[in-house]
Amino acid sequence: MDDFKVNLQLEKSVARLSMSGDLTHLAEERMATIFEKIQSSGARFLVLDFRRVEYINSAGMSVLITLLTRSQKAGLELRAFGLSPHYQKIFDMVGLLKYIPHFDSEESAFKGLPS
Amino acid sequence: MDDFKVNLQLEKSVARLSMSGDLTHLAEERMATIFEKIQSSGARFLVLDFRRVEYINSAGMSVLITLLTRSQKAGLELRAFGLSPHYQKIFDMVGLLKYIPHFDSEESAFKGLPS
Amino acid sequence: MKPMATEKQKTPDNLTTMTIELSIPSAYGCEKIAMDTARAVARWIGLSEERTEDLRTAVSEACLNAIQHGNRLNADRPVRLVFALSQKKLSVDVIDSGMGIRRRPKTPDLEAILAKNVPSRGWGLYLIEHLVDAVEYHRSKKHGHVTRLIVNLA
Amino acid sequence: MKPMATEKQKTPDNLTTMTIELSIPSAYGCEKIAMDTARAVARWIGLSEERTEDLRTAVSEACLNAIQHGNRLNADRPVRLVFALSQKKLSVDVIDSGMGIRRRPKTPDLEAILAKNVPSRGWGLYLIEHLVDAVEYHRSKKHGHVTRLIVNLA
Ligand SMILES: Nc1ncnc2c1ncn2[C@@H]1O[C@H](COP(=O)(O)OP(=O)(O)O)[C@@H](O)[C@H]1O
Ligand SMILES: Nc1ncnc2c1ncn2[C@@H]1O[C@H](COP(=O)(O)OP(=O)(O)O)[C@@H](O)[C@H]1O
Repeated sequence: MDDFKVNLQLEKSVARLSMSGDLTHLAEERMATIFEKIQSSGARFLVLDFRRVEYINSAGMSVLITLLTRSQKAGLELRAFGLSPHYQKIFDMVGLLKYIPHFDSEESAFKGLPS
Repeated sequence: MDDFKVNLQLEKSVARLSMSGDLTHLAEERMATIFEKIQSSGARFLVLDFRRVEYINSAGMSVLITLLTRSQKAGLELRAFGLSPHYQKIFDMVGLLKYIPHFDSEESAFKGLPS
Repeated sequence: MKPMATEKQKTPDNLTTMTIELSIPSAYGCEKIAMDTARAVARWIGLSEERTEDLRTAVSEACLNAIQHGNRLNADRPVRLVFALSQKKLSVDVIDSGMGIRRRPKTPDLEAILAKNVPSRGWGLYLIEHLVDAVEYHRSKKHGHVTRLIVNLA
Repeated sequence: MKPMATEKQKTPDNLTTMTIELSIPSAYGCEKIAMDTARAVARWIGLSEERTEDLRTAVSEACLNAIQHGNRLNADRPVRLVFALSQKKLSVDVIDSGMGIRRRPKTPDLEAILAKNVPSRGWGLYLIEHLVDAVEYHRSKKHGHVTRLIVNLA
């Protein structure tokens, strides 16, 4: 098992969440806690770095959808980069890409955001 | 199954043998044929490129040892690069590294050879 | 090397098949062992990288359902997988000792989840059914519940 | 996640074990499926990359011997692998239905091969025995010939 880990960086109104390991039901608590931190920081943008996430299962997708629901309520705009082509396809199938646009690179994901 | 493939480049007295796929008993014939080509070219050095070989089993090692025996008889000097740390360790255990020194890079493998 | 040349068994339609079997404990995380075995089988028969990834995810989700809903994380009940390869298709049976799917839940709908703030779940069957060519559900006294994933070849 | 918390079985020394089983056809190439399953098991229990690679090669060579010498490439005889995990060790049984090793060949010697121009072979057992912590050979009427690879943990 590759334990799920998160690293949060806050700068101006941009939160950058780098994840690593397996995104499964085991990520739920960690993601809830980190979301509270993001929210109380007053961030307006949340950029998800998936480069070091190799496995996402349906329970992990639900964790992300919960994050999305909360982000929408909080008026946070989501972006992502670093998903493998396979998970990009799955996110597209499920409809997630509409709400969490995926960028081809780290650079393009942060383009236009306050820095 | 990843079919075994070889690519031979001859320049001056240096033969460069790039292999890819699985190095198993299935490589035997191909390696015998290619050795004849190398020998009749009059090459004096044979550099083995292992970068695209991901699997070598004991039968594949025997194929290499046969290549080594023939090379010694023909007065060919062998060099290698691109082996994974695991196969470097195995080649070392078996004693092959003494006869086929392994270099850290393509560049260093060709250093000092006629070019 | 042609896999066809080996383990022979007559099938109803007179095709040669060969099988690979795997058994894993009913514990979260073990589905990854099944995924890696599935990848090895898929590569061995020369499936494309994209279809290999699709199969891996379908296998993972079928195993997770077998572990959670079928065997209820019961340590004494392994999940069994049978990979059967014929010239026409690869089928993967994921077998648990539960009662099978009793009520088929509705297809999940992201818009609804977001709008109504209901919990997100039920993506497992959705993924399974969208990532392979066909899915069958069987139940037998002897074998328990079988989720059969089918990938058509050539 | 601790794998210990799942499939429970009393062992003679009262340890908790869990098992993963795999069965592959006796065909060259199928050992790669066993290698990938072995890697998944090794990663799951947190073995280092180096020891994982060592185990993979030992599993590959044990399977090749079982396929070639044990089952003589006979399509109707699968090679079975049992990965058994306790707190102290991971053991991998590679089981064929042959008669086992009758005459243990001498350890191969590269210098001698090169000097005398004899054919190079016999590296399989050499690798197996140098890459894991212990190797046992068993034979039983019921199960056939077992090559047991043992990796000590902690
Ligand atoms: N192998 C199985 N055995 C019993 N019930 C199952 C099995 N697979 C799926 N189900 C049922 O179908 C439902 C939907 O499964 P799924 O789409 O994977 O979503 P989730 O697991 O999140 O509920 C499950 O909640 C369960 O009731
Ligand atoms: N599973 C097995 N069943 C029967 N004989 C075996 C088995 N494994 C090894 N042997 C015997 O031991 C010998 C040495 O095996 P190995 O070191 O792998 O080299 P090779 O396979 O190249 O002969 C084989 O030639 C065979 O006679």
